[in-house]
Amino acid sequence: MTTATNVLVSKKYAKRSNAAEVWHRLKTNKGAIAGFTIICIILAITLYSVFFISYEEVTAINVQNRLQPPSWEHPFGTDDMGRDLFKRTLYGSRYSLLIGLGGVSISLIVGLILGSIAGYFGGLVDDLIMRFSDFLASIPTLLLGMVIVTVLGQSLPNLILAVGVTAIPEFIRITRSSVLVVRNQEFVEAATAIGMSHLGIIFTQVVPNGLSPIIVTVTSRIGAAIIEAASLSFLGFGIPVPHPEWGLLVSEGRNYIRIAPHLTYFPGLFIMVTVFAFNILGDGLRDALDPKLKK
Amino acid sequence: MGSELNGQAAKDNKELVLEVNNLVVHYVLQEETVEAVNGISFSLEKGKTIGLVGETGAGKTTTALAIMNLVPDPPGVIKDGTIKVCGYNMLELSARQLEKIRGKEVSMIFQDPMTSLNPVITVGDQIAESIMLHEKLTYSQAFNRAKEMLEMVGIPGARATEYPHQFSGGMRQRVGIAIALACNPKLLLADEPTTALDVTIQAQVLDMIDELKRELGTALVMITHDLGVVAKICDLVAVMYAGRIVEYGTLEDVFDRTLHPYTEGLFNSLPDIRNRKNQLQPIPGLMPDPTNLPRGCSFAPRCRYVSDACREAQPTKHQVSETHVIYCSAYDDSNFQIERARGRGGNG
Amino acid sequence: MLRYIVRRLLWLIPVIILVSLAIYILMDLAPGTVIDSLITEQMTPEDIEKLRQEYDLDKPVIYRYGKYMWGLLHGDLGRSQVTGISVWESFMTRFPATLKLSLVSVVIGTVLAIPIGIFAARRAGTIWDNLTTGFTLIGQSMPSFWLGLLLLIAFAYKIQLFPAGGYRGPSSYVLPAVTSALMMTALTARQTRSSMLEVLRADYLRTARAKGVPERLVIRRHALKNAWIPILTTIGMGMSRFLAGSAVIETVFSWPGIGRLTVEAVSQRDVTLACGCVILTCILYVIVLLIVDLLYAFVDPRIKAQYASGGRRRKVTA
Amino acid sequence: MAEVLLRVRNLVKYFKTSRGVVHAVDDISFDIEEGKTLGIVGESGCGKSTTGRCLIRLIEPTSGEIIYRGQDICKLKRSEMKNLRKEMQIIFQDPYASLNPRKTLLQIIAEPLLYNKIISSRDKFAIEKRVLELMEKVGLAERLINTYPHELDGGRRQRIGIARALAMEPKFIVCDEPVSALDVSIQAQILNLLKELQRDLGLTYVFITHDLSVVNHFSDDIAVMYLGQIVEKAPADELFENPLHPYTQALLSAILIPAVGANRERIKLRGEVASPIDPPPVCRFAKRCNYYSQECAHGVPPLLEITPGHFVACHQVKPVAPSATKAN
Repeated sequence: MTTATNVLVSKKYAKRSNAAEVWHRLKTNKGAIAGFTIICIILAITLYSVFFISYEEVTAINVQNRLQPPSWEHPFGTDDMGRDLFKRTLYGSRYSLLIGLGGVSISLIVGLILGSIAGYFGGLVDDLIMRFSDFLASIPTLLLGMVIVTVLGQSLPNLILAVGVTAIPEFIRITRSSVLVVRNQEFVEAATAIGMSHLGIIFTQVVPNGLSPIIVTVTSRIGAAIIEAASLSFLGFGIPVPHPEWGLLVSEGRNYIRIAPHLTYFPGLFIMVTVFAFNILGDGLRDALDPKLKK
Repeated sequence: MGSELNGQAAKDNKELVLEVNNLVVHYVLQEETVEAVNGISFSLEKGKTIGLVGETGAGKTTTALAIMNLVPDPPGVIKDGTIKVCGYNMLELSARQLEKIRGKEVSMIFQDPMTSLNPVITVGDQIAESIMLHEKLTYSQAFNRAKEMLEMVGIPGARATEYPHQFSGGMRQRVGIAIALACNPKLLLADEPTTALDVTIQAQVLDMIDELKRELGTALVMITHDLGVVAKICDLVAVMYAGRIVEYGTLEDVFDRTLHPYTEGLFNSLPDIRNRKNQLQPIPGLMPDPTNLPRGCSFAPRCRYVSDACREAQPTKHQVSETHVIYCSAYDDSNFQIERARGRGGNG
Repeated sequence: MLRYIVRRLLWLIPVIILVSLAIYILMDLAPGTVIDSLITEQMTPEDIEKLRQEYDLDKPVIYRYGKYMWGLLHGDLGRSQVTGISVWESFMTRFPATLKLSLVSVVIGTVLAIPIGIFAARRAGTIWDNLTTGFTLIGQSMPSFWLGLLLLIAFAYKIQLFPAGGYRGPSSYVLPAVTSALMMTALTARQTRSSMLEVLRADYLRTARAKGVPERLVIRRHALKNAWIPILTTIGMGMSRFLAGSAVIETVFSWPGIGRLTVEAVSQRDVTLACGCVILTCILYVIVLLIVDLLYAFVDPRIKAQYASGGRRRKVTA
Repeated sequence: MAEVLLRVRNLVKYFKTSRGVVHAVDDISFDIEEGKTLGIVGESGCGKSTTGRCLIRLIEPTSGEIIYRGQDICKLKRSEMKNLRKEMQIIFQDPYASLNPRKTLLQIIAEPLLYNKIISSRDKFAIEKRVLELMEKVGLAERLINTYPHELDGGRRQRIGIARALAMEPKFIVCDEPVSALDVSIQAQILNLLKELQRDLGLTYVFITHDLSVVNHFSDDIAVMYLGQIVEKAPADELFENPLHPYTQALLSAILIPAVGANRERIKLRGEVASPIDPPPVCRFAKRCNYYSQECAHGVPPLLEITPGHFVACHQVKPVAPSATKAN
């Protein structure tokens, strides 16, 4: 064996890595597969709408066509301005995805930084950060969102910001507690014993091991962010009309709920299915990442 | 229903409190089956103590849970065997009948005193609960009995209204003992009751179990990996390896007339406090994978006296004396001796 | 214990100061002012200037905020800049509607959710478990306004069983209560399931069974008592989420509650009313969370001991 | 006589908590000679693990001196300490918690080499060669090189921990209960391995444990700790043959000997270990001591050399004759 030094011994015994193991378990989780598939379909719809549906097409008014029920020509019917609801709904998927991903990115980045600082260093820094987080958490989320949008003006970036800010305390808390759990493990002490610095420990020991609960929170939080943004839009604190954001579409449909209920059905259904997909994927991820299930 | 149970009990031998016959317990998981207990038999008379000795994965705890018929199902499956506690066939009783026997005829002390008590119920209530269930007393009567039980295990009765988190580990284990002994059971199963405790506390708790057992005439199954504990309180010893009993006999049989190579290996692994220069002779290798046990003797891969026959077939049973039984094919050769026996100078 | 409550209530003071500061100044800086909606075509620039002076708009923000805080210090939340009615009075006339609705839905939600959660946990991995998990996941994925509208279409328009909105008589409670109770049920049932699953693995249940405790009591007395903490957390969270999100359901069902009041105040740039509403809602929110924390002490003696020793609130991860 | 490798003087570690100051380690002093093993025994909460961690500055001591080869490591800067860490290592108790679950055996053992730039991370072959060498030394099969800790049993994990500690060729190793989580037969394997390594590499150990028969077997000198203080310290033979402190006597009498009829009458102690929070300035063992007298309420007894090499901290060390064990 020792003669053939041109081949790494570790190659000879190569096997599935940790990430591959999680992927393997994820693949066998029906819920996660379903969620993942739906998300892919929604992504495909979004890409299609970006290339093939123009903004003019979904905002142009055509009064003769107003409030038609679903038909072959207009699968979801038309709205009060005679615009095709099917195209408007497809076009709207980009907002929800952008808000979901963008909002969570904001809360994730801020929460990850503040939470890991609080958890790793403890003491006064921890106290200060947690007081800030407590303060932010004592303001009801929707109210905070409303105020942020009102102050900064109604637009997509501001809506993303509003949704992102409201979830920051949750991410601070989750990051902090998972960092705390990892920090007190003996293998972190072992890293100190070989002379590793704080930064080295954070990046090679703490972060990789504390990531699971954060990944799970990210996934399910995307769903919550989409709902929150839709609710803000529904209340009139979202993206201004005539952008076909889903919450806004439901809100518009509400005015014709007696004569044209289809205006309410479809955009709401899209919100639900999208959120459901992220939630079910989050559930699957939690099972796949659960170390208790490891042998 | 009570009379029906009594009738069944009366028919059986009164002396034997516990009879385990050819017990087989497996844990059937999705991808594999853990063969935890593979056909063990032993019995225990009233007032006696048997030590089930073995290392992690020997199947000791599973055996105890099977005696209570508490093996978690799924994944646990009792594949074969009979278990009689005070004449009751534990594996055939209905759930309601079992509830009447558990805590009354047979009870159990668990290993970890930190997790085995309910954190949100006062210790007095936890003791009183089993008294109320089995003795048909009112709550206040039962609670007074609970206080007496606490006094008996050396805790002031006034602390009955406190919660487990207010007690230290040793005290909690005493509470666990009080719960187990509350209804004066005929059989007590103790699953490593002192492993989680400090040396001096361990000695206190063992002394107490020993005293109470004598006082109440309870038969005791002491599950442990510590041969010192066995030497202190057991009358009989069953050495377990990979779900089987490999050597069985009185304390003197197993400790002073050791015959099985595994038992010998255990003794050789222990530092001798009376001779600190003594070199340890560990058993080489590891416990076999319980999902993939070898065809022949499970100890064969680690045994220094192994022969081809050991690898092929299950070990044969040798009844050495009235009380002493070993399962080892090496003794098919009547001249065979392990080193420990040679050391004793006992020429065969 | 009392010290703990007092400390938690004192925490409200910095929250109120910071919240009012943030909201008052931010809303003030936002484009548009309250008088925009009062200005008519006929008004001369002098009239407008007079109006501005009346509302102190000619002075710096800090002046207005100081004046507001001065009032707040004396327990005066000021008057609505639009209607002129005192903020406290506007809030309190609307508050009972919200309170009643949230209590009804919390009660319905809890009563339904806990048995469902236990049912699913005890049959973990079976088809029943999957079905309930599916139901709760869908419940969590539905925007409440959409669910409300669907119920409206079905039960108020298609079959006219319940009124489409308003706040008159018991039948008007049904649809809004069902909507929020469904959300609450989904959330709580899921939490109950996972905390029961956690508890069902516990060693002390084995001890209880070894004592001969009947299975039904093992669940009710030994398991559920320990599962309460996370369940309570969720109920508290549901309650506060309801307060926070009440605006949505109140809008759908034209329910005259505090949520809608706040929305109206914010859209009309009624800084005083909006600020007052947000502060009062925050206080409610903090009180709900405090009540939940106090309930913990009831079900768990360990937490009680922690409060008594002046320890910080245990962080319970939901 | 061998040279003193590590000299500890008046080591103190206090932890502040909401309920008061925990006196985890309270003014202890001892020397360790090169190539020898000092055993530290005591029950849970006596501060033995904290002491072990202070020795290599995993925990910053509150005060005191830890002099390693003539320099006080408590005064070293971070960068200087980093160099010294190559010489001072630790083996942990829990073979499950002390290995990063997301790294393979290769990565775990290579980590100290790469981090301290002993081998360049680009030289894959050199790394692997060194890792395989270490694996062989501690008895791990080559085929395990890519396994994760959770795939292995406790004994093998403990071997990984030892290999990691050995990677930088240390001179001094703190063994914090390295065998207490292991089965008897595996425990003996690991103890023999540690002894072999000591012989081959000339290592100096601090061996922390609660198991008296293990410490007796393994150590040259033994220090007995009670509530943050050393109550008795002596060569192993001397301590076991002639224990002088009442606590040591009680501890030794509680050992269960695995032989028929070998278990003597146990010295019974009253009550349980007191709280280490703000203890009063008297003998910490006084409340449980069978030889308690007025004298014991006056100050903490100093650790005095009674006979050459045998240190005891007890106000009444003279009245306690060895025969007292039987008299009880």
